[in-house]
Amino acid sequence: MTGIRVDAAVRVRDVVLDLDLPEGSCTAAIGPNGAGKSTFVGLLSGALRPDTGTVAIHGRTVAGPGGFVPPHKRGVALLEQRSLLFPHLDVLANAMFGLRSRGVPRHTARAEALAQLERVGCADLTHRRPNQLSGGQAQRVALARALAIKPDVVLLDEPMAAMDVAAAPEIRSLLRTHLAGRTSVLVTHDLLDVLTLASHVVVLERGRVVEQGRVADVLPRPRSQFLADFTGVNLLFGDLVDGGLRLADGTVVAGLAGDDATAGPGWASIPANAVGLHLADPHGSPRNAVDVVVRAVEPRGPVVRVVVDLAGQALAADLTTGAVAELGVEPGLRLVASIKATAVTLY
Amino acid sequence: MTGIRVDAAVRVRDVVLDLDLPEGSCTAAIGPNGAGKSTFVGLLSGALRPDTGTVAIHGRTVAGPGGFVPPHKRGVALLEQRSLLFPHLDVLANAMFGLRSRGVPRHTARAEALAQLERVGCADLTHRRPNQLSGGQAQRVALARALAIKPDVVLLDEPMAAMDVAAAPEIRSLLRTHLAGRTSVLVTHDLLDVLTLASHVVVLERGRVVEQGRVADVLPRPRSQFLADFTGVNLLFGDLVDGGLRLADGTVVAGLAGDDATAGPGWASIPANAVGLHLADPHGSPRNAVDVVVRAVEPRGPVVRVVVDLAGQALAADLTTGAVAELGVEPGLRLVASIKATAVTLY
Amino acid sequence: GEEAHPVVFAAASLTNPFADLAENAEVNVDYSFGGSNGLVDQLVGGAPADVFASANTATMDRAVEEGVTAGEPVRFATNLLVLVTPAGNPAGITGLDESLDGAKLVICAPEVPCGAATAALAETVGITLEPVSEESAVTDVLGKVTSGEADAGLVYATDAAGAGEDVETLEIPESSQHVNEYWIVAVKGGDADSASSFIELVTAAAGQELLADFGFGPA
Amino acid sequence: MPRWTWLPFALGLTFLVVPLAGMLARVPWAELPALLVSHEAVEALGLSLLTCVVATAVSLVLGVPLALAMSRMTGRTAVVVRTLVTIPMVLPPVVAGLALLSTLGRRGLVGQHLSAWGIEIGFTTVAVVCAQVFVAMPFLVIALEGALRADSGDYGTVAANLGASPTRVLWRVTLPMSMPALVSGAALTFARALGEFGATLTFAGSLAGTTRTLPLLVYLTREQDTDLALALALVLVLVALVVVAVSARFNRPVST
Amino acid sequence: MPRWTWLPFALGLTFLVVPLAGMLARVPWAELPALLVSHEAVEALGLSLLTCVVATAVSLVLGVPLALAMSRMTGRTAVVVRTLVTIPMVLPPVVAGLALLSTLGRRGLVGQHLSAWGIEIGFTTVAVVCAQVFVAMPFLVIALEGALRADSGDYGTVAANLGASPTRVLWRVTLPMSMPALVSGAALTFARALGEFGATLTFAGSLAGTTRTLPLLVYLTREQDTDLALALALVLVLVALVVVAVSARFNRPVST
Ligand SMILES: Nc1ncnc2c1ncn2[C@@H]1O[C@H](COP(=O)(O)OP(=O)(O)OP(=O)(O)O)[C@@H](O)[C@H]1O
Ligand SMILES: Nc1ncnc2c1ncn2[C@@H]1O[C@H](COP(=O)(O)OP(=O)(O)OP(=O)(O)O)[C@@H](O)[C@H]1O
Ligand code: MOO
Ligand SMILES: [Mg+2]
Ligand SMILES: [Mg+2]
Repeated sequence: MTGIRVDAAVRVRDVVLDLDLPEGSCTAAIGPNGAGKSTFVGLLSGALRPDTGTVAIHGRTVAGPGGFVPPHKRGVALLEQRSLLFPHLDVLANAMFGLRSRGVPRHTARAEALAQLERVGCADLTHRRPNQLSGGQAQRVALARALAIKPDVVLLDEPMAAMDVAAAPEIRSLLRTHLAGRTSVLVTHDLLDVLTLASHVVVLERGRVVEQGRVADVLPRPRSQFLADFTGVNLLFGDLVDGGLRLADGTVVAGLAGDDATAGPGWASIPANAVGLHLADPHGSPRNAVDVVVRAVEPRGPVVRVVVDLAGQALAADLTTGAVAELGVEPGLRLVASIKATAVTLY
Repeated sequence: MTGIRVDAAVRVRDVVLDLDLPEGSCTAAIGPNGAGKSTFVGLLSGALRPDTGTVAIHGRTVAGPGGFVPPHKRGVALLEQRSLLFPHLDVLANAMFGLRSRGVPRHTARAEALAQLERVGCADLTHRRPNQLSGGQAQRVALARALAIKPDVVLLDEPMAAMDVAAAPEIRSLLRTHLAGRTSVLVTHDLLDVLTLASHVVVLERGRVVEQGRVADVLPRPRSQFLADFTGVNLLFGDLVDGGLRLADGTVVAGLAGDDATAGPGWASIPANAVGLHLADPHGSPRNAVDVVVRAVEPRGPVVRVVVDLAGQALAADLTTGAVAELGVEPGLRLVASIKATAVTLY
Repeated sequence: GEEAHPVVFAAASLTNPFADLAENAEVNVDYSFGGSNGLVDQLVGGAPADVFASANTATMDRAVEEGVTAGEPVRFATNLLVLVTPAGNPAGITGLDESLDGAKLVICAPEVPCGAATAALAETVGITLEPVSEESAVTDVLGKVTSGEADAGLVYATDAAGAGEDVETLEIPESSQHVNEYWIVAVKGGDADSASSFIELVTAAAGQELLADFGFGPA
Repeated sequence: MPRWTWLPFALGLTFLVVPLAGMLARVPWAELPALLVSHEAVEALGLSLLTCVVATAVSLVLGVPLALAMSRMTGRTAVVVRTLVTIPMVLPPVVAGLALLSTLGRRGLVGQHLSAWGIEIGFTTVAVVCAQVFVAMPFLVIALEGALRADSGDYGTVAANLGASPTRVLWRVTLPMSMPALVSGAALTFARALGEFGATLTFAGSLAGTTRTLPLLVYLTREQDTDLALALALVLVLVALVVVAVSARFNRPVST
Repeated sequence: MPRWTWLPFALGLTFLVVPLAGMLARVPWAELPALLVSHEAVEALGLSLLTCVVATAVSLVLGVPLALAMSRMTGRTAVVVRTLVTIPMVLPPVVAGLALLSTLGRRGLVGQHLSAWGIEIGFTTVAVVCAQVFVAMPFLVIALEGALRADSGDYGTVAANLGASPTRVLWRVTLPMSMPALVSGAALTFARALGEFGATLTFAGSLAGTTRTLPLLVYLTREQDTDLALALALVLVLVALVVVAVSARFNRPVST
């Protein structure tokens, strides 16, 4: 594999990573705050040196016992949470900076930078200073600056955190164009980014890789609570038995087993909208009916999310406001949860 | 009304605001990048002085011809996009800062700050310096610092932009507890924030207020493209005629008129999933069938969003991948859009 | 009452003899040494002095003119210009003559007393001096010679004596025609008794002898 | 840092450091111990330390507010004030002394009024401190003002929003955050005051125990023996070494 | 800025400014025009300007890399280098001159070797520049180092990621972003060099047209006529005013 290979540790941050990303793929790096996502990006950009281990990009070892390739020789573009536009240069000069650094003649650089600014919707801001921009405007200019250099590898550390909803789809489609076929890493907290931009995903927790692979393989089968929350499904852990998952208290949740499900420790994923709550067992057809206790109630716009306790694990159900009022849901209430077995994936 | 009253202009930013927010309400301020949301917050916090006009908080004029109340005497807490933790103080000292500034004894301040840090999940970071925190951690500590002072008015300028999905719900519910009954302004780009936290909403565009009112009144009836995008519905503009909206080319889109719909210029809002696309008129029952041309195709996770042109206005339809392939959708293709009349709101 | 405790403002070139003078006589004297003209500035500015000793006539005249003196100034010593070279005389200087051609000569600037004397001396000898530097104080001339930076310098005999083995001294016969005069006077507003006792000390035989030991000529 | 910059770096450092070596080479080490315990030297060193500490303290009290106010100024006012503050740094010290004399001296602009009330500053230890403050305070002001200006004031805004009064913002945020500049500015001020000579000599005179600080003693000693003067100057260098080294230890930057 | 700080501000500013007024009060205005066009004054001023411009240029060439390297140093090395660099600022100028003499002088550590090759610096205009660089360069280094340290280096990282080599980062990012400190440091250096007197006198001597800069002329003039010397010093003050005022105009901070 000639994409990105990281097998390195940054001791002071307690981050130890072991990762392979295929060439030409866009990999989303997700995980809780402090998980090590920015650290991972720093190792690739050259801002951080690993204490031990190696980092290789497109077959070239850029950090390791053999030496350290400085950031400006890596062909890597970085866009961070903070836009970090050069305060002494105007917007156009910022966008031209990378091109000029690579020896592109002023005239060409100017034209390309202008085109790039146009594409992020900031063509009318060319002569402003960074301190005269709003947060979102600054971030768009920073994006234009990073993309203008047409880098081999693009690193994006939460680039859209401060962008407005109207702008985000444009920027997202711009990124899709630019990232196509280019090795890239996108740190994000937004599921939509993962689904629309990434082909691969890496899940980090407490400085370690907990899951990695193709989006299509990893996302539907979360093996960590973080990823389940991220994709908005319930995750139950237990023992896989024939056609179901046995929980700690012996309850078996019936579901559909994938090809790779083998007996032993396993998971069940259940979408929140596949869970119904009732005062008594509804005795409907192909469903699970299990006893639960309400833990918390959280309004979520059109629906209300009710989190219940199932054999010590959390299970979320999205109900309408009316249903919640009718049931008189409040923490501590005992209910029966019905779960469509066809909505339960076992693996 | 004794909440927040702003009738003021900041000339250099071309921002002219005229706003009334009721006391005890949480108001979401939304709008595109550069719309003036941070400027609005600055006027309330005291970071900016209006060139003309007045700003009043809870009946007290804090800026205007009569004088200017400095930030520290406003009883207003602010949390910004950047966490701006004091770099020379550790996490605990940062959280204690506001309390100590108000004369709370060290011991009490310490206990309250610790409790507040606990609530944002940062109790284990008390002795770290800000430069040893990840972006999200820093933001949580800043939130704890702002909330610790139990302010009269809370201003939040995109406080959750850099927080992870797992943390955001916690922080959101924490905010709900703290904002309950307290006048607050929340700048956000996230619909979920508006739905779960705000009772009122202000929509800004190009430095002006374009819509304001109760969330329940304003959100279902967007009168600006921004708000329609924000809530994820299609917005069509035309002339209200009996039971429908007549567009520029004479097409009439049938729908349900609200009580306040009167003949004349008006809008129709249509959820993207209420729009079907067909190669020819499907001749089904209670629906509109209109001729459209495909403008753009954008994959969005499980669905594909197809944007079509309807009499010069954009209309988005969410289709499954299979349907898109079957229709052979690509820009320029002529199709017939079917829209359930019951899903069209006229106003 | 209390023992006399004079405060004396004196030209820098008097530093060593005056220090010894007080020590020998076992009297307490507070000295402030500096450039003569600067001392007058200080007296005009209200410096709390009892006695002022100047290293030249012009400065003493100025002090009198400014009205900071009490009584008549007294001449108490003289000084002669000599030629000094660094130890070993590396440039082979023989006197105010052709041996100075091409050598690095340092003298006082004509604006200061020692420089005025130097100019007059050169005229008497009939030589045009081509110095590499015209310093504003004798100390600086001497410094350039002792450090070996200059090949020769014109300084006062007392300076040459003070420098000891760091320099070689060449006397110039004509310099006796251009003696530099030292004057001492009581300061207006100072303690008259202390002043007169110190002036007495300087002008008495023991004082004069001590000054002679340091290379000064007789008043 | 590009690699080629190490050449001028080495040249620059050499140029500044080698003269000290040259100086050390000339110091008469044998006579040094006796010299250092001599009454005169001890007295002058004591006076130097005392006056420099006081002068640094006065410079902090007056200079910090000056720097603060300057950092908030813009346009013409800023230029005028900055220029006025810098002038004492550029005056040859002797001229600075003359300026002080013509102001605070018995016949000076201000001095004549003080004199009428029986206050005479000239030729007292107070005059030494005045001279030192006059020439050294601008160092503090300029060093600090730069740092205060660089801090965009965002943190001050945050602190104010948290309820901190301007005074509290000053003590708890502005000053701690510019601590590196404050410490290095104070060290520079102390060091400049320690080396101050021309203005002191002119304005305060050179009276043992009252106004004869170590640099004045060095100057006086040079009249007799240059090498001995260098030995005394070495004491100055040592004191400066200690002050600067200590200040440098405090001078770790606060990263944001 | 708390309101009470205006009191020490006013006191501080007054203390620095009034002596200049006192000086102006003594200047013999009638004689001034004739004095200013006198051959001596014009020559000294020209020499001062020339040497100060050269000294500032040399200080920039050597001092900027020095400041850069220092700003990247940590721990002990940083303390040692910073301390060494500061010493020339604290030396009384006469001692600085002696140090230079014992190094670059004919018999000095380095000078004796130069002398063997026929190079003698003493009593030349080069010696004046050496003296000025020695005492003034540290001002540039210290002012700049503080600013470089305060910049966290994030922008340098960004520039490097955009493909800028360290040299380009230096010229296009690091230096422009610390332009305020660079300009004010250079102005300080120029001003300090302009006022430099003791080291020049001791090391370079005082010959009209070659080594007698304006401060040396002031000192010399004072031996005859103090008021005339003050008038000449006024010229120094005016030049300094112009330099500092011009630098202050460039010194608008770059806000981030
Ligand atoms: N400069 C630093 N020094 C020491 N520790 C640090 C530093 N920066 C981050 N850390 C720590 O390293 C760990 C990983 O941080 P990192 O910034 O990589 O997290 P992240 O996944 O990017 O988080 P976020 O989503 O909040 O940006 C965290 O525990 C953090 O506290
Ligand atoms: N310091 C400034 N000086 C001049 N103009 C400014 C300044 N800051 C912002 N602006 C301009 O004022 C307008 C409003 O900016 P503001 O920061 O209030 O926008 P915003 O709604 O908060 O945007 P965002 O969502 O990007 O944070 C914009 O046109 C912006 O370019
Ligand atoms: O006043 Mo002096 O002793 O001629 O230098
Ligand atoms: Mg991060
Ligand atoms: Mg904003």
